Amino acid sequence: MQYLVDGLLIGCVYGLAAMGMTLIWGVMDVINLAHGIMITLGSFGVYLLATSLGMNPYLALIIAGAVGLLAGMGIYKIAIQKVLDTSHLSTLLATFSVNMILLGLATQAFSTNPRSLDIDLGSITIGSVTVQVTRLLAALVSVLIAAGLTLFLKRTTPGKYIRAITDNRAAAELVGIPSQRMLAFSFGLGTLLAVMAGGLIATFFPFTVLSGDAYQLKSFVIVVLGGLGNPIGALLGGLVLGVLEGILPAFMSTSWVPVIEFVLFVVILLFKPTGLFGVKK
Amino acid sequence: MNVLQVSGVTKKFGGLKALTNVTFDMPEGQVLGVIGPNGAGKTTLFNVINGIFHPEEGRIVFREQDVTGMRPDRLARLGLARTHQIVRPLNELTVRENVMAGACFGREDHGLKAAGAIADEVLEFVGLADHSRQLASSLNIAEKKRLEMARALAARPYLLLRDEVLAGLDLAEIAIMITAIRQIRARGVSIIIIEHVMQAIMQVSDRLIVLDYGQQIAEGKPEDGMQDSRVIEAYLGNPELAKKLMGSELDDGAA
Amino acid sequence: MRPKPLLRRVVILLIILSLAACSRPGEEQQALPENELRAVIGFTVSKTGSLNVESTRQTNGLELWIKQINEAGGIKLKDGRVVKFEAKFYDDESQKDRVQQLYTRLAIKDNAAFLVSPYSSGLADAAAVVAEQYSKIMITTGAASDSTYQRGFSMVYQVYSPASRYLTGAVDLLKAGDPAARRIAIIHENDKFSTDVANAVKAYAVDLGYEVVFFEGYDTGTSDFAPFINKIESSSPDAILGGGHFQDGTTFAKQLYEKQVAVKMVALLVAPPEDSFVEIGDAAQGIIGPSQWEPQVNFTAEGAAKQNLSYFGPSSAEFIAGYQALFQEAPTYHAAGGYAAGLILQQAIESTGSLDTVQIKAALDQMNIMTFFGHILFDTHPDSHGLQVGHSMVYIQWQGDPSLSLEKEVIWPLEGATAELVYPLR
Amino acid sequence: MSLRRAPGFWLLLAVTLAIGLLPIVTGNPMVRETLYTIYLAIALAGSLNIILGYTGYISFGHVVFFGLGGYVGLYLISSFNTSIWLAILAGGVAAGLLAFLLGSAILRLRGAYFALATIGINEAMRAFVNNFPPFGGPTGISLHFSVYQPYGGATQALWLDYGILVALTLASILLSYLVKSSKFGLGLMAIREDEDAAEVMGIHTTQSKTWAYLLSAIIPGMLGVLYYFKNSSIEPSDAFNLASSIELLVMVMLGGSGTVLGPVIGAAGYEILRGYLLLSRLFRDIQLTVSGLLLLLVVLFIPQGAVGWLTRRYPRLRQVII
Repeated sequence: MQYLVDGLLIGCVYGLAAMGMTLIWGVMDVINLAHGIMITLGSFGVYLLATSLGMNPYLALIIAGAVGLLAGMGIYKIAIQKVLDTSHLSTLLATFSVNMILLGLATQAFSTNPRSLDIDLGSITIGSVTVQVTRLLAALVSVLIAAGLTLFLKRTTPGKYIRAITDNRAAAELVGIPSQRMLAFSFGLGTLLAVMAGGLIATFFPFTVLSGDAYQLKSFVIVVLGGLGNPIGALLGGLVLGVLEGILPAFMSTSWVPVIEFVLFVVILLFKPTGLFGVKK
Repeated sequence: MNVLQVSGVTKKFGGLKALTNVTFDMPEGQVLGVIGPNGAGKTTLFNVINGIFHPEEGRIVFREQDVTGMRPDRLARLGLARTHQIVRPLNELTVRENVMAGACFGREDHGLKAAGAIADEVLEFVGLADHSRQLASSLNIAEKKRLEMARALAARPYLLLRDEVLAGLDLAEIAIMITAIRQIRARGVSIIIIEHVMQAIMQVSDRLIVLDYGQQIAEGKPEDGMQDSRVIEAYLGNPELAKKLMGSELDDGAA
Repeated sequence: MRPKPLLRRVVILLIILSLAACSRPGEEQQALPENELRAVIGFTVSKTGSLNVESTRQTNGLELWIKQINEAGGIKLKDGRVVKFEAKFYDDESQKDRVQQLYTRLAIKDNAAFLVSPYSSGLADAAAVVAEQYSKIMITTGAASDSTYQRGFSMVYQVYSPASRYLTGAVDLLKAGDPAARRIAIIHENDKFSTDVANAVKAYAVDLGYEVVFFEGYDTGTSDFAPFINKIESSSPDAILGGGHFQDGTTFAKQLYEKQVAVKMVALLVAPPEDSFVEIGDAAQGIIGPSQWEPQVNFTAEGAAKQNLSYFGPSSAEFIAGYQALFQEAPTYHAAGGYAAGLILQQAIESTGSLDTVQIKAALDQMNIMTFFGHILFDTHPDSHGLQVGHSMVYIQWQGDPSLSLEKEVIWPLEGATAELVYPLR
Repeated sequence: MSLRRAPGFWLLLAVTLAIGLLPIVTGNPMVRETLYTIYLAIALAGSLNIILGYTGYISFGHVVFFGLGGYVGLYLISSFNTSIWLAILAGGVAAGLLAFLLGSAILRLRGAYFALATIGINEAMRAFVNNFPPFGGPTGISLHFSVYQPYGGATQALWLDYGILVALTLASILLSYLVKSSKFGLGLMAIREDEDAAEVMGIHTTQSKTWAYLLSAIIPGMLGVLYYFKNSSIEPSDAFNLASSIELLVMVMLGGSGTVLGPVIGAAGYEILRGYLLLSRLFRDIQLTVSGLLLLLVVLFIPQGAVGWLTRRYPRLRQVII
């Protein structure tokens, strides 16, 4: 039971991290290879705000998110917009170059030694399950953000614009949707989600400049698991992965878990590219 | 010998019946016109014949061989070539390479050198010889259509499926195309044509099939096919309007 | 569309410029007084990549030794010339791809007199091949795994205690602290060094009659240890031994504390001896860690004399003061290891009075000295040549009241201990 | 464009051979080591180009063949003491087999999905090898120094290793040219341009793609054996390193994918640049950022790569440059 709860909690945060990627991938068919470094910068952002300004980390999360949004739009304008409609190779390498640049700067600024936000809110024990408050909070915030995102996409006009562009950009442009601005906004949104996920992760895991890559790989698996371009799918995919990582070690040695994870990833890609929860082509 | 026999072919997409019980035979060397309003299932028929879609019911026999459910590339190697309604040139390859590809992988499976010779000859035939070194992407729409035809011809097919090659061409280009079709036929290649340009299809086809909502509503010589009221109704919608128009049109004698 | 081609031309120009610039990386040469010799010590450091922290500290230790030896006027050789030292290093990006290329460059172009290994066993293996091939003596520090010395190299000498003796002391500690304890859980990161340590301590513990109730590896870069800890907990061990490198060690310790796992002793690799380990707060209390060297441990001339060993080099206090002055932070065992590598070369050169590789190699083979870093003795048996058999590990434990401040106390070996073992840890 | 009348190709082959023999003639190991990384990159990029440049399939995790070849080769050498030649062959066959088995499955996917599937395979292989005892699990395989004896000691062995590498690089350029100028190559390029139209034209797409994937895997498998034999040890995180796989993509892109000359120039240019940035005092600390910046400039302004840009700018060159 303890395994299950641990899996679910961490699954929410993984889901949030993947949500940013699935949004960008769904809307503009771009696989964001700079997703990992954005998560890491999110962690560092919250870390710096919390330690140097003594700000409450969860408040710092919002500021970091806002900065992430603007940064994301900036990155889109500089690196992505020009190559958006060219080959997959160009968009992949454009995001990879952003990853190299940010990683180089981050290593220079923070070096690779680990940092950890020492937030000790204790833990709650319900029945046989002891749960860390920081993890519980992180999971709740993730679910909140996921819900917020879904509402945003469903209810608000920019949200509808984004969904329209996701379905058929040419048609959306025909009916007068300012696609370039919306694309920049959705890339910014994707970055915001990545940064916030990074911030949440910082509240209970130590992290270094390089820890982003592991989360990026996990996000790939989750995006495919949850169905491309489907934020709720990403959250559910995150839960599935979290539970898997929680349960599997009980049956086999922990080092076999990544093998299962990636084999599953390839199998789903092959047989159900729309993912377990479907949507989009 | 019949080059193609389509019997009882039905194709369903989920609930939608795209084709219902389409049956016709096609003797060798014949030019068969397929007409019908948009969405009647013409292109779907082509996609079923050349193996892209597999019919739920019915059989397709190509030169006495049952090819139902065969993959498009194997059909192409048996001598069935096709052009697409929306042109699909190989953009980053030169015009000559495009046609060479057709020759290489068509019925006669030529080596590169032989394919090059065939390509030059076919390009001459369709009048694209001077563009042969250019990239396919640099051609205009009419030239791209001719490129598609050249690519299909280079494969030396027994049966050529032409999907709206004349759409969007002006009268002069249509005339050229009609003579080209006649010359192809003279070489013993059977052709099935889908067109909306009525006078062209009338002049060229030996026989006509009319499709509407996936059903075969008429078959026969081009002249008598046109009179059949169901054909007109299929094209023009409700019968009364058809009658009124029919009345005025016949007086003017416009074909 | 005027601007576009212009922009493109600028970009091409930029690339060609940077390519051309690489044809003449300037090397400036200082003038040398006539009877002075400058010996180059070559190595690579991980400026980027995961090993950046430990590798930089190791370089600091070596550079401190070079600065001190040069300021003291270098070493007088038998032939009257005086040799001073210069460090020459490149960034290996914590990756093996370029290690061999860079070490060949050090051996040939920079004509390094002696080589020092990069940080981590994997990279040291790749560098050892080059050292052996150009018969350059290489002192390895920060490369603990035993396998490097079982591969027939003759020019490679290890400063660190090998992986196989990293955690054995912890088992002795457990035996001394709680003879009743029987159940041990062993965990390790899935990498060369940690797996060597885990296998060695498992064999050692089984010999002493302990029951190894849990033995498993975890993927490098794991950050969520919850499932792993749940499994350990279900095997209800008395003690947990093992670990990996710094980041996973700290994460594991923090989550072990969060999940309030009932265990009496925890000994983790690499992480606990680091001063920043205490950042995880209460979770650090009672955690034991093996270390190659600690400031509190002081091996003295008297102690050396008792074991009829000659003491060489500065005392611990002098080393710490020197390091503190230059780098404004207390030295860790990586820094001490870097300094010790220099010290070993110094002793060999002084005793032979020459830079000749054969003589230096002979000196190293029968070197048996005590230094601030500990006892230095190399195994000369052909199939484990260069293995460090003299130096023994030092074990520290974070003790004290977590709400106030935790102190790093040396608890093993007993003759160097500054405090009693706290058992059980909380 | 048959073999005899292709001046561009013979010129490229001659130049690569000449530069390759330079260190052997001068006997300078330092030049050999620098050229080693460059020629390894050229051979790998040339092979990747067959599936990436000609067929348009973005093989992200192409390093999996390099790593698997290395592991199989070193396993044979360390356990059965086989000769380097047999090990290289085995490495190539193993990589080819993996490509063939996987090919038929993942080649059904297109575009980004295929790219992700190759990442998945690379990571799955790394995790598997990490738990596979015969391959030494996390500690990997390390060779005893005496393994170089039959080749006349380490120095000779490394020269032999380099010689084989130059030969394999030339082979990869030859293979790349043969594929591009063959009917099979034309079919691949048709698949790249429009796979559905290619199928309708009569190209057996699955078979051609699988063959292209296989051809693009064999040489990397062999190169893996060479590289890890020289390093005398191999570890999982090292052998299946995704970052170096993405670097291969960058090289092909930099040079110009879909051409024979492109990957050669791209690989050489990239390695020289990285080598320079690593060693120069000025850029040493921020070399990662500078490489990233240069890559971004290339992706934005010269997407068709150096060769593509040249042939667009000077169409007359198209006959000469292949």
